[in-house]
Amino acid sequence: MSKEVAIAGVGMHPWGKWGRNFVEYGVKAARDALKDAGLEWKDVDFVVGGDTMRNGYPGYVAGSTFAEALGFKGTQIASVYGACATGAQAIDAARARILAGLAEVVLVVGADAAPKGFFAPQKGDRPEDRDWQRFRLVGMTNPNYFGLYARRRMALYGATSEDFAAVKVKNARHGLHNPYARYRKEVTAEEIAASPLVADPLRLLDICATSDGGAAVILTSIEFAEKRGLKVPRIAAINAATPTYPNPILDMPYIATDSWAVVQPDARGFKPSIAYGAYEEAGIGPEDLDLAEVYDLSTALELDWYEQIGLCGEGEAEAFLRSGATTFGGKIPVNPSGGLACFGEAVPAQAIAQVCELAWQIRGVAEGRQVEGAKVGLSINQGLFGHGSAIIVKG
Amino acid sequence: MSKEVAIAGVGMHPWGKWGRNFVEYGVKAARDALKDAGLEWKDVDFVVGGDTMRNGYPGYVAGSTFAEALGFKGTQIASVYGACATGAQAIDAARARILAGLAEVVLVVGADAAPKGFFAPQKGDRPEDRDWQRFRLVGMTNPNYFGLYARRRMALYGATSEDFAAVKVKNARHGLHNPYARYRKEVTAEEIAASPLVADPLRLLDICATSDGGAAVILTSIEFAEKRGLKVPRIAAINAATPTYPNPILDMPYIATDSWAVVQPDARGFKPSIAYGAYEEAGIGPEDLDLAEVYDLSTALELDWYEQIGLCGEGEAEAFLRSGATTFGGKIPVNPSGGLACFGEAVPAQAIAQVCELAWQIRGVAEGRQVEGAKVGLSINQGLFGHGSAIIVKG
Amino acid sequence: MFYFTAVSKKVIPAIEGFFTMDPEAPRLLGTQCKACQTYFFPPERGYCRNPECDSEELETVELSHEGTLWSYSHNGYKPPPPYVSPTEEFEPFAVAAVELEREKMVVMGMVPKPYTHEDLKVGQRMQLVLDPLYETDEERVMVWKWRPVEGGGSK
Amino acid sequence: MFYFTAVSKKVIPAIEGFFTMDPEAPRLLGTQCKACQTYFFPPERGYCRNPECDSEELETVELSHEGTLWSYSHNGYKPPPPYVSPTEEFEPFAVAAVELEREKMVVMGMVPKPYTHEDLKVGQRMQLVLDPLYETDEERVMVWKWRPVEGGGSK
Ligand SMILES: [Zn+2]
Ligand SMILES: [Zn+2]
Repeated sequence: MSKEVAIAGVGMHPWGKWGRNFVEYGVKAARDALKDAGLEWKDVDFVVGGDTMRNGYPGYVAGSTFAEALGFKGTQIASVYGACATGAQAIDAARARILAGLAEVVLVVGADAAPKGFFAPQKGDRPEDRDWQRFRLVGMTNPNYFGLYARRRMALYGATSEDFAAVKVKNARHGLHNPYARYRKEVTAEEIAASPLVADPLRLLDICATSDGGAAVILTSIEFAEKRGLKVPRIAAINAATPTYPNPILDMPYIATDSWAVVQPDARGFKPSIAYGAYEEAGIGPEDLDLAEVYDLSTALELDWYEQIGLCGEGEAEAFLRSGATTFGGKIPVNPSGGLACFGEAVPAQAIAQVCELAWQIRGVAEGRQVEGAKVGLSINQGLFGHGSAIIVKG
Repeated sequence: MSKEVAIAGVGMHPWGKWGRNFVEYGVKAARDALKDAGLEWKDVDFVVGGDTMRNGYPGYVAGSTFAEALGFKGTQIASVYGACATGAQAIDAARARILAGLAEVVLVVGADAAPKGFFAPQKGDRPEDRDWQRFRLVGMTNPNYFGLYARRRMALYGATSEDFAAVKVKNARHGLHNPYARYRKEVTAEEIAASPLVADPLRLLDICATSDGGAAVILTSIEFAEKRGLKVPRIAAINAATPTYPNPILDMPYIATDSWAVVQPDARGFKPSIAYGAYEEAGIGPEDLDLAEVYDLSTALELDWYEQIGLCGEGEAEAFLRSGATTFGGKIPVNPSGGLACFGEAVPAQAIAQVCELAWQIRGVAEGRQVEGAKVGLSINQGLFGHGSAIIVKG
Repeated sequence: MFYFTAVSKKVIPAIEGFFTMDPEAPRLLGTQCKACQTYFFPPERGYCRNPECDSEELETVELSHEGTLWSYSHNGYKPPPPYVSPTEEFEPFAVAAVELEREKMVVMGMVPKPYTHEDLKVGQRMQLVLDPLYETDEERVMVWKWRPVEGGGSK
Repeated sequence: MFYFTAVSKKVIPAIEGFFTMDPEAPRLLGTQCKACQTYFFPPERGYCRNPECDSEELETVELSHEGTLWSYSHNGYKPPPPYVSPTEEFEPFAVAAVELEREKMVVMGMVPKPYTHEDLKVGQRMQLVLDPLYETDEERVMVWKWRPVEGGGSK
């Protein structure tokens, strides 16, 4: 049995700081995706919503909320959450129901209206919640974790702030013509160096903002797509797995790693395992990719991903970037959409937006940012609290 | 292709007010379910967590939280939420992945540590959130909705407070010997009548409490169960559908119904459609049931369910109850577990706990509360914000 | 019924756009889809929720100010926030679900004092009034409520 | 280093059971699984998180009070609550991730004043100290921090 499903349509609401209800963004994205697929709301037999945790109860039950806004019609629904991996879990739930023969046409939607500034934990005194512990006891914001990884790269591989800035310069250029991107403006290394130091060694322009935005995909069975004559990309793999104990890397939101005194850590490590789990499912390797959308929560993190998804060897990311390999015309353009650098993060929408970009690229319609001959793409990210998220899309 | 999956094992943490972390309850339930199935944690290849929304970030990502507590091992995970339908959505996600051939052994866990008193909405000023609107503008608590339905029953069918009390008396008796129930004590009609009026016409003892608790099930493919020689109940249907527009019933948390001035409402109505959707999938009818676990958030609501799941005609529930049909030895015992009357509600665990009870009953091991010859059972509930939840289990 | 007597407090609605502030003849504000004509309350502003209709043109309309009591209940205990009690010591209050004939929908509202749940009966006529939800030192915060039609109630 | 000089304030830990309050030689408190011997910090009390082990017997143990700087960062802006700033005007502070040799784990902590991120270098030796997290009128709330080993740092 084929484990593939068809991406019949994709849609987005532009990222920005619009100050409206997240539901509007999701509905716009959903309607665009339906239109893109040539399908109607009445054709949908399963809705999966990616939850947002900062928009009250409607955000907790996003599947129902979006279904209601589009018009309740007795559809099966699900609402899922996995931090930054929310979109991958949502797409995975959709795929499973299609492959199980329980649904033919599935709508997956994620949208967020984000607050200004740092993501903060739920209010209240909860000493047992690691998200409480890290803020209260160590003052660890998300950018602090990105700072740790960046300093580690500098110490181990001699990376410099100029290397990090070069990622931003590249991504800003990539996103210049993306109609869904929030920031569409070139950025210079000097501007980055002049921006305030937020989390040493990272500056404001090294770190992604929080945005409002929405994204949706319509997935169908391969048979349904063929019957309709849709020539569309397919999802070849999804990996939404946890780490393996012990995890020797200090991931968000922990204040300590597991101990590897007794149990040997997995040789691969968590972040590489996210990509390689997907490669194994799709039966391909990193050398087969034409493009990748990776989570550049910080500039330095994009460099980590190059190595973790196997585009280059350990410690080689800076040289790989400088060679032009990861921009248009290079060996494998990374974040042709402009990435989080141009979008800012809208948590439950982001991993879905990555898949939208892969679909547009593979269909050859990514105007102003098209990767020539794109046939196979990977989207990847990691969510806090042990969430892997990788999706492989094939033409 | 069969759409059934096997319930290889079930487990619970007793309901109560234990004041501990919800994770403990979930882990205990999960380990009991694994033991019940004769399987080990390493056999599990997918974990679905039912989220709890009042226990900080770990509650938002329950799948990851439970997987971590049991020991991260690179398992695929999902975390789902659908109010009182959370358990049904979680079991549905598990079933889909098994039927898709993407998993063989799935652990589904839900657990909650509940606050005292009324469920309250998330803090903050959110005039667009219906959950905010109902509390701020109308002061509508959950029991108010139950009160509306109860008064309606009284007006339409002549139901009395004594009828409502008789449900509690029955369920209290049912749960007397259930080791997982929080309340194991007979309750008299006099005690109910003497308890304070909370939401006219309902008194404190008509309304279910909020509890701590945890429940888990291990689902496997039918092939896997047969290969292991497991003679276990099967899930024959799951319905987690939304209402159909327009919904003319004032469901939680809305402050107004849809309008049926222009569009004709579905003839069946939402709550009956939850059960009938499941009947259709399983190819059975209410007459085939040997028992049912229904959500008795209030005593009067249990009477509504009798009619809504087709056990008796409209307006006949009071007589049906009085005839003894819904207790042991009757035509179809309802809530042999003791129901929410004896458990109190632990939201993400409750629909899973219903399935645990069906499995024990069908295996014939429900000591002190066994329904003779139980072969087919239905569990049902409705979650706020448009969540249906029905599961049919067959021997 | 509540009248605006000599007060220096600012009188404001508890929520914007849900009702008019005419003290004598307040009206609920719903929306009506220009394409399919269906009604919404609370006023839906983004998109029509009729699944057969994808219109986004919704017009504000006044809803019927009388209807039939579909059902009712009361709060014997103080609801949690964002409910705000108008009195220091909580006083139980009734809530009413009223069916509007023209719009064919049921709309909830509190029931103003001195009416209690004991004054209500399913099927009776109810009318819309404006009444304080709570007051602060500077403001009187108003909301719609449902009270028995004069002569139709028991008080 | 912070010393308890003459203060009338009550000195309390920022969280119970994570560290000892000995001002001279504070220790982090972890747990160790009696079955498989693995360590946990924060102290896991419910169940061993080694997937090969289902023990629930976890013993409190003191962790190493010295280690090697795995990496570090700093906060140029005030973190959101539940972080509490010790000063009215926020002052940037460094955070350190320190690898413990015996337990083979990395543990985070703030870096006490006067050290800043500019004093830190990956690979250097760090030691555990007790330092105020913040103070109220009645209490001095203490937490563990990591500071460069004397002679090994630049201050
Ligand atoms: Zn319309
Ligand atoms: Zn162990």
